[in-house]
Amino acid sequence: MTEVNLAQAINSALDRALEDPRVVLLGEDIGQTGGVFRVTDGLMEKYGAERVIDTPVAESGIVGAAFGMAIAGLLPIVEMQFMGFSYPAYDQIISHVARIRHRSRHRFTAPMVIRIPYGAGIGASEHHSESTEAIYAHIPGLKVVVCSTPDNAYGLLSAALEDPDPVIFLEPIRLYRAARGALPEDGDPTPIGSARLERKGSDLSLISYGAMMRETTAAADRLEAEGVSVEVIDLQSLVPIDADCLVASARKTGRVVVIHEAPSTGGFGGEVAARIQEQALFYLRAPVLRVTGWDVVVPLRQAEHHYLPSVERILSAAYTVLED
Amino acid sequence: MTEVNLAQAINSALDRALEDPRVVLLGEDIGQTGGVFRVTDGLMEKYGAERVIDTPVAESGIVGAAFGMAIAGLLPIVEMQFMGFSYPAYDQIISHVARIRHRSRHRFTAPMVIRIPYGAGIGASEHHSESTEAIYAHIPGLKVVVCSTPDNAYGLLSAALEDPDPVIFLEPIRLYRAARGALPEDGDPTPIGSARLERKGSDLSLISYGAMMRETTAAADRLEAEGVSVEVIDLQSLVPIDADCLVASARKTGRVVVIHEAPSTGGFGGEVAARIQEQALFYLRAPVLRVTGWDVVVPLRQAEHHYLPSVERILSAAYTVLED
Amino acid sequence: MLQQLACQIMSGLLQILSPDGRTVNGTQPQVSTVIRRYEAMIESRLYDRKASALQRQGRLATYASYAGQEACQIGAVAPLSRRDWLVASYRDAAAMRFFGYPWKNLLLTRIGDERGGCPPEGVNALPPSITVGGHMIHAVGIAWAEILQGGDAVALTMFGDGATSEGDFHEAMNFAGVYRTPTIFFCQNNGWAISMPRSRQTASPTIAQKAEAYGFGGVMVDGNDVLAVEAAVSEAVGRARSGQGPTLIEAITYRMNAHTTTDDPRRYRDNQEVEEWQKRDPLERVRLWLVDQGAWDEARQAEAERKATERIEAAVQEAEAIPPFTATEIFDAMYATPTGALLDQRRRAQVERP
Amino acid sequence: MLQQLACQIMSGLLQILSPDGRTVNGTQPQVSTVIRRYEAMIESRLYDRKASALQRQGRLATYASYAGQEACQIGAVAPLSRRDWLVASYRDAAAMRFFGYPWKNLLLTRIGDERGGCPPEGVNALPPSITVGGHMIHAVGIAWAEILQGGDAVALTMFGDGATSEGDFHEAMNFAGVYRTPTIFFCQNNGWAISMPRSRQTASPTIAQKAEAYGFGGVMVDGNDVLAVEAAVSEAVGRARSGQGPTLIEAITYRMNAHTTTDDPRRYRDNQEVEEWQKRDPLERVRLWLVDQGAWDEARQAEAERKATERIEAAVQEAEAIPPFTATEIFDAMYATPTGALLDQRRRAQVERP
Ligand SMILES: Cc1ncc(C[n+]2csc(CCOP(=O)(O)OP(=O)(O)O)c2C)c(N)n1
Ligand SMILES: Cc1ncc(C[n+]2csc(CCOP(=O)(O)OP(=O)(O)O)c2C)c(N)n1
Ligand SMILES: [Mg+2]
Ligand SMILES: [Mg+2]
Repeated sequence: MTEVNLAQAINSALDRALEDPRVVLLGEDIGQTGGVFRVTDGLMEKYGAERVIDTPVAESGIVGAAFGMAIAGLLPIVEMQFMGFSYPAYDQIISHVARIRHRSRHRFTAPMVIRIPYGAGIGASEHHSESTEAIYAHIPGLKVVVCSTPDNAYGLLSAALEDPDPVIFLEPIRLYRAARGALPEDGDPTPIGSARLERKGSDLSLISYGAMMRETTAAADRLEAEGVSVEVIDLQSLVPIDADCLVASARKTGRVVVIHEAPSTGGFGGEVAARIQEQALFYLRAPVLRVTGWDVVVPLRQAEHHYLPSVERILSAAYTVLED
Repeated sequence: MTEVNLAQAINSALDRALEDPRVVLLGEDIGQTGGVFRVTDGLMEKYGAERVIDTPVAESGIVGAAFGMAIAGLLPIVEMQFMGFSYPAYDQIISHVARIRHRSRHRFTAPMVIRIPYGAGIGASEHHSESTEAIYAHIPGLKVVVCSTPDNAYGLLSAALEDPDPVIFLEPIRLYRAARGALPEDGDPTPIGSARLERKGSDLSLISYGAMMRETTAAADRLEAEGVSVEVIDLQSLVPIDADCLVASARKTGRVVVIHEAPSTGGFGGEVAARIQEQALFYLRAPVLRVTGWDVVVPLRQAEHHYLPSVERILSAAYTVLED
Repeated sequence: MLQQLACQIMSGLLQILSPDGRTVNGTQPQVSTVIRRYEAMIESRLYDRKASALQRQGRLATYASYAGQEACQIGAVAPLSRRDWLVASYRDAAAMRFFGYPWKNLLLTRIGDERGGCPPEGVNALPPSITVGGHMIHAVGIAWAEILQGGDAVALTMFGDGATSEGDFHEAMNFAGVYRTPTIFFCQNNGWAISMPRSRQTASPTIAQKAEAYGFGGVMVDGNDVLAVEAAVSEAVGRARSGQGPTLIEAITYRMNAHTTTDDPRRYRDNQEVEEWQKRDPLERVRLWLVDQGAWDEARQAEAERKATERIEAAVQEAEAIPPFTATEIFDAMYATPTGALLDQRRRAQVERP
Repeated sequence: MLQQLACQIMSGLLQILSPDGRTVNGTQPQVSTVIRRYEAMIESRLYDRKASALQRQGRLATYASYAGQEACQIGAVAPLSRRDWLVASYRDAAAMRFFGYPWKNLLLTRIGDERGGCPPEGVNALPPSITVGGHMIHAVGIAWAEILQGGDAVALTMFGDGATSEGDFHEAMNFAGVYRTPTIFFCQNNGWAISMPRSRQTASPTIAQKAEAYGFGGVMVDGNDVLAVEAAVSEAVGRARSGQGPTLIEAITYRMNAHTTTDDPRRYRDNQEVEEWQKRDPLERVRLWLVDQGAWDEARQAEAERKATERIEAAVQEAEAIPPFTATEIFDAMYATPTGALLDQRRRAQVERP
């Protein structure tokens, strides 16, 4: 069992995917340089420039062209260089990728994967630290998954490729090198739509996804050391959401904190909190609290740490709900 | 006191706005034809083609050019022809319009109004019935308001124009002709950030905005006839939200239904429900329920009525929460 | 013929049949082919009238008339074979029909039923694009996939003069140029984008010349001349099929009616302009030529109209016979398998709206 | 001079100073002006080295070197006056500085402090654009506002060869053409967009010619020749100011270093190419010419470098002396007045992170 990091896990999944001749990769600088994060490193050499395609700087064009390819029977995997550069492609994604099945009543479909590196924490320039998963999770017709470990990165990407519908695949930049672990033994896909019970507990549920799983588990460790039994859930899949898992956990512990790095207002945490109170209100012994990025543009390097939810902020919310 | 419809109210507000020489209008077909909904009717004739500007079909260009104008001291009011055609401009809105104040620490600002006709109910073609306010409400730096009556349309648009920050101004297509009423007597702005208490009540709170205010008040009428005392809140402003008003109402009635026509998952109703349970959990006698459009693309004319929340669906949710 | 064509293209607008029904430059078209094109144009014109009438009766939602553009529509798709792809717009019903997309489906979309977007298997045409500009790149991706899969099919995309202002037009053209995809960009420059005249849509003298910015060729053709359109597209298809990459074709034509049934063109254009274009009717010149060849007369005209009307009426009946979706059917095509949330909502839709 | 200029533009690449420091076509530049340009280029080169060094020391986040492009940067803004506008990109620090945007601010942005984006009043330059392509249309809007407000200022926007592929480039160019805004589109074609060579970015032979698709003119200029760049921009500014509309300028240059400090160019380009361009260094040819004129020597060089270094060091000290934002200051510039939600969050930020 060799340990790999998150970027390598994704690289392995892409490598395996390319064994299927229908698979093509498209993106800015993914070929010759192997991507700005080296996630596609070596793939162009191995599979050729016709299948690992360096494109002009044109996100709408990349997604639109990939959509056409998918219509014509290929299985494109698109890389948006950063989430902040995915917005020019938003129209293609919402108006076409997400809808062609509906528009044609299953006659035409566009199974494809749109990989988007997201999130803050590396002191990057403006637009390089976005976490706008909410704008994708709100679009009917898409599935939206977020990886957090080499294992689920490999598993979710494999599942996304097998999925007959388009999948937005979010990759936490902050974990590309930092998250290390083994690949799934059997190379099996991780079912889209199922959350991962990171650990079981009975006093408190911490629900998160992506890069914030680090702070979340660190907070859980601290709480456990203080004798609190913490359940930690890694959503993995925002759409479809594993409502059963969330609701069961909330009913069991009665105390829930949701953690994500996107701004609070209109963030996906609102959806999680709303669902939990809908289905577990009378089990709740405290309000479902959200620990999130603030409602501001992610600050640049010097103040970025003020933005990202810290272990302390999670703990502070945990203590609040535990008090009630 | 003359009665006008919603489109006329907006037309009046624009007319008054244009008295300020800094104001320019930009959009597709807003000049010569007065807009596809005639909202800008007569304004080009009155103020000239240099100030009421028919543009090429290029939404990103329209918003980007207006942004430049705002930087240079003009006060642009942009019309997106339909919400479904605003997505090509999403990058300009999120990456530039919403952020220039932050990026420059107040040195440069882009006060402007982006008018977007939204919503279903007129049996239009695909992309003409969108209600994706959630993707705008999640962007720090924007304000997002939704009108529902001639009075608040005039008042909110006037306030949006006075606002030193960019405002997304949503206009329910379905009400352009259907909503009738008087203009505000004094022509005063309606403060952005304050909800409108449509009616007071003590048993149940119905919270909505925009076109769904019609079904919401109709449902309230029915409930009142059955002896239920219903509080009806028209949010008016999604960002900033009038949390005090919502929370006070929830604490008073303990039973809340939120209504909007956008799909449920990731919709703004999640934010409202999350906030209410955060601040009023122990007052709630039933879960905050959401009555929304389904998580599907708005169907075309033949099945559109299956999509939009009906009075019956609101009633059904109301009965559910009243039972608890 | 190709040689001759190229030379005419160089000298400006390609025309084969003049408005008074004479062939230009001594071309000798095949009568039987011209009859087939003409019959298709007749059927198209009648469908357009029918659809407009249905809309006035409230039986369609909105409708976008293509009257005046029939030569573009038939000429553009005539050179395509079944394995090729058509990626067209809301105003291209005649082209889509001629390519094999049934009237029934086109009607359904306009009636307001998503099943319109589901043509029979084997018809490689995407549902008509409602957004302006976004679909052109799809024809690039499809054509590109064709290269990668070793096929020789081409993709033709149809759009208007207004659509060339969208950023997506640029990105599509640029990708096609860089990857030399077998894509034909067919622009119907009908003079107007709703109320915006072509002259204010872009400052470039022609749309055709925009192709040069992407490293490939553009041609201008008389869009009211079905033979010229077909010739220009044929050549472009030939180039695309033989690996010579994309072509932009600008067909100069005119929208005779309102933009859609909700538009009032009197607000922005002179009736005189419309009358001028009346004289360049795309059907009339073909009829004149055929009559001149002794290949057409009033009886044949009546017969063609009768047959076309029958087909159209049958399609209307078929389309209108389809019962609208039930409250639960609207959930069935978002994903291959509905998500849990959708199943839940579908159940609620049944309960809450009995 | 203009006449002569135009004729060179027609014949291809505009050049005034050859790489070996000789003027072409008998132009006689003014020595004092050339010295000012050269001194600015020296300072720019030194800043670039300093910033790269600071980045290696971890004192800047990332940095985008413009070494090799100094002639573009200085030449592009030299013709602008204070009332004009500059809308530039992440690689244009030298241009911005020469236009009046302090080194301190440029450093702050790279250190990772939003206050970098707040230049002194009177400096009409937007903070450098980080997204590729989106900012060009801002220069169109600004210039348009100028017309509407009766002024005669122009707006110059700087971008790379890669940026021309974005849809926003197209929309900006099209708006500028249609409304004849006084906008100068200044493209630094430095051969690469990260790892993508210019030849695969677009299939058009030149970028300059793309202007024709929008109804205005484009010119190509030797981007390593500060005098040629300045001449081309001067002419474009003159045209813009006198109501003759926009111009696209393609300056052929080369990025000598990595794309940014996180990039490794060895992955995609030959060192030989870099060496070739070394011979066309934009500073060297100016120095040679000045020496030839008897207007420059080693002492003056040393003095210029010393002064520049002083200014740069002072800016570094100033920038680094600014304490980072506190946990609450990050809330203060989202709106003119913070919303209730922000006030609430600001309070929590104080409490939860003591
Ligand atoms: C992205 C987008 N923006 C705006 C619209 C609204 N709209 C529909 S048709 C049209 C004009 C298009 O003109 P043109 O491309 O010339 O085609 P024509 O209608 O003349 O056939 C506009 C602006 C749209 N459908 N999509
Ligand atoms: C919208 C957008 N897409 C992608 C990127 C990532 N990116 C940064 S620079 C760059 C290449 C730009 O090349 P070019 O325009 O030639 O400018 P240069 O860096 O060579 O100066 C890319 C793709 C971005 N910043 N913005
Ligand atoms: Mg048109
Ligand atoms: Mg470049």
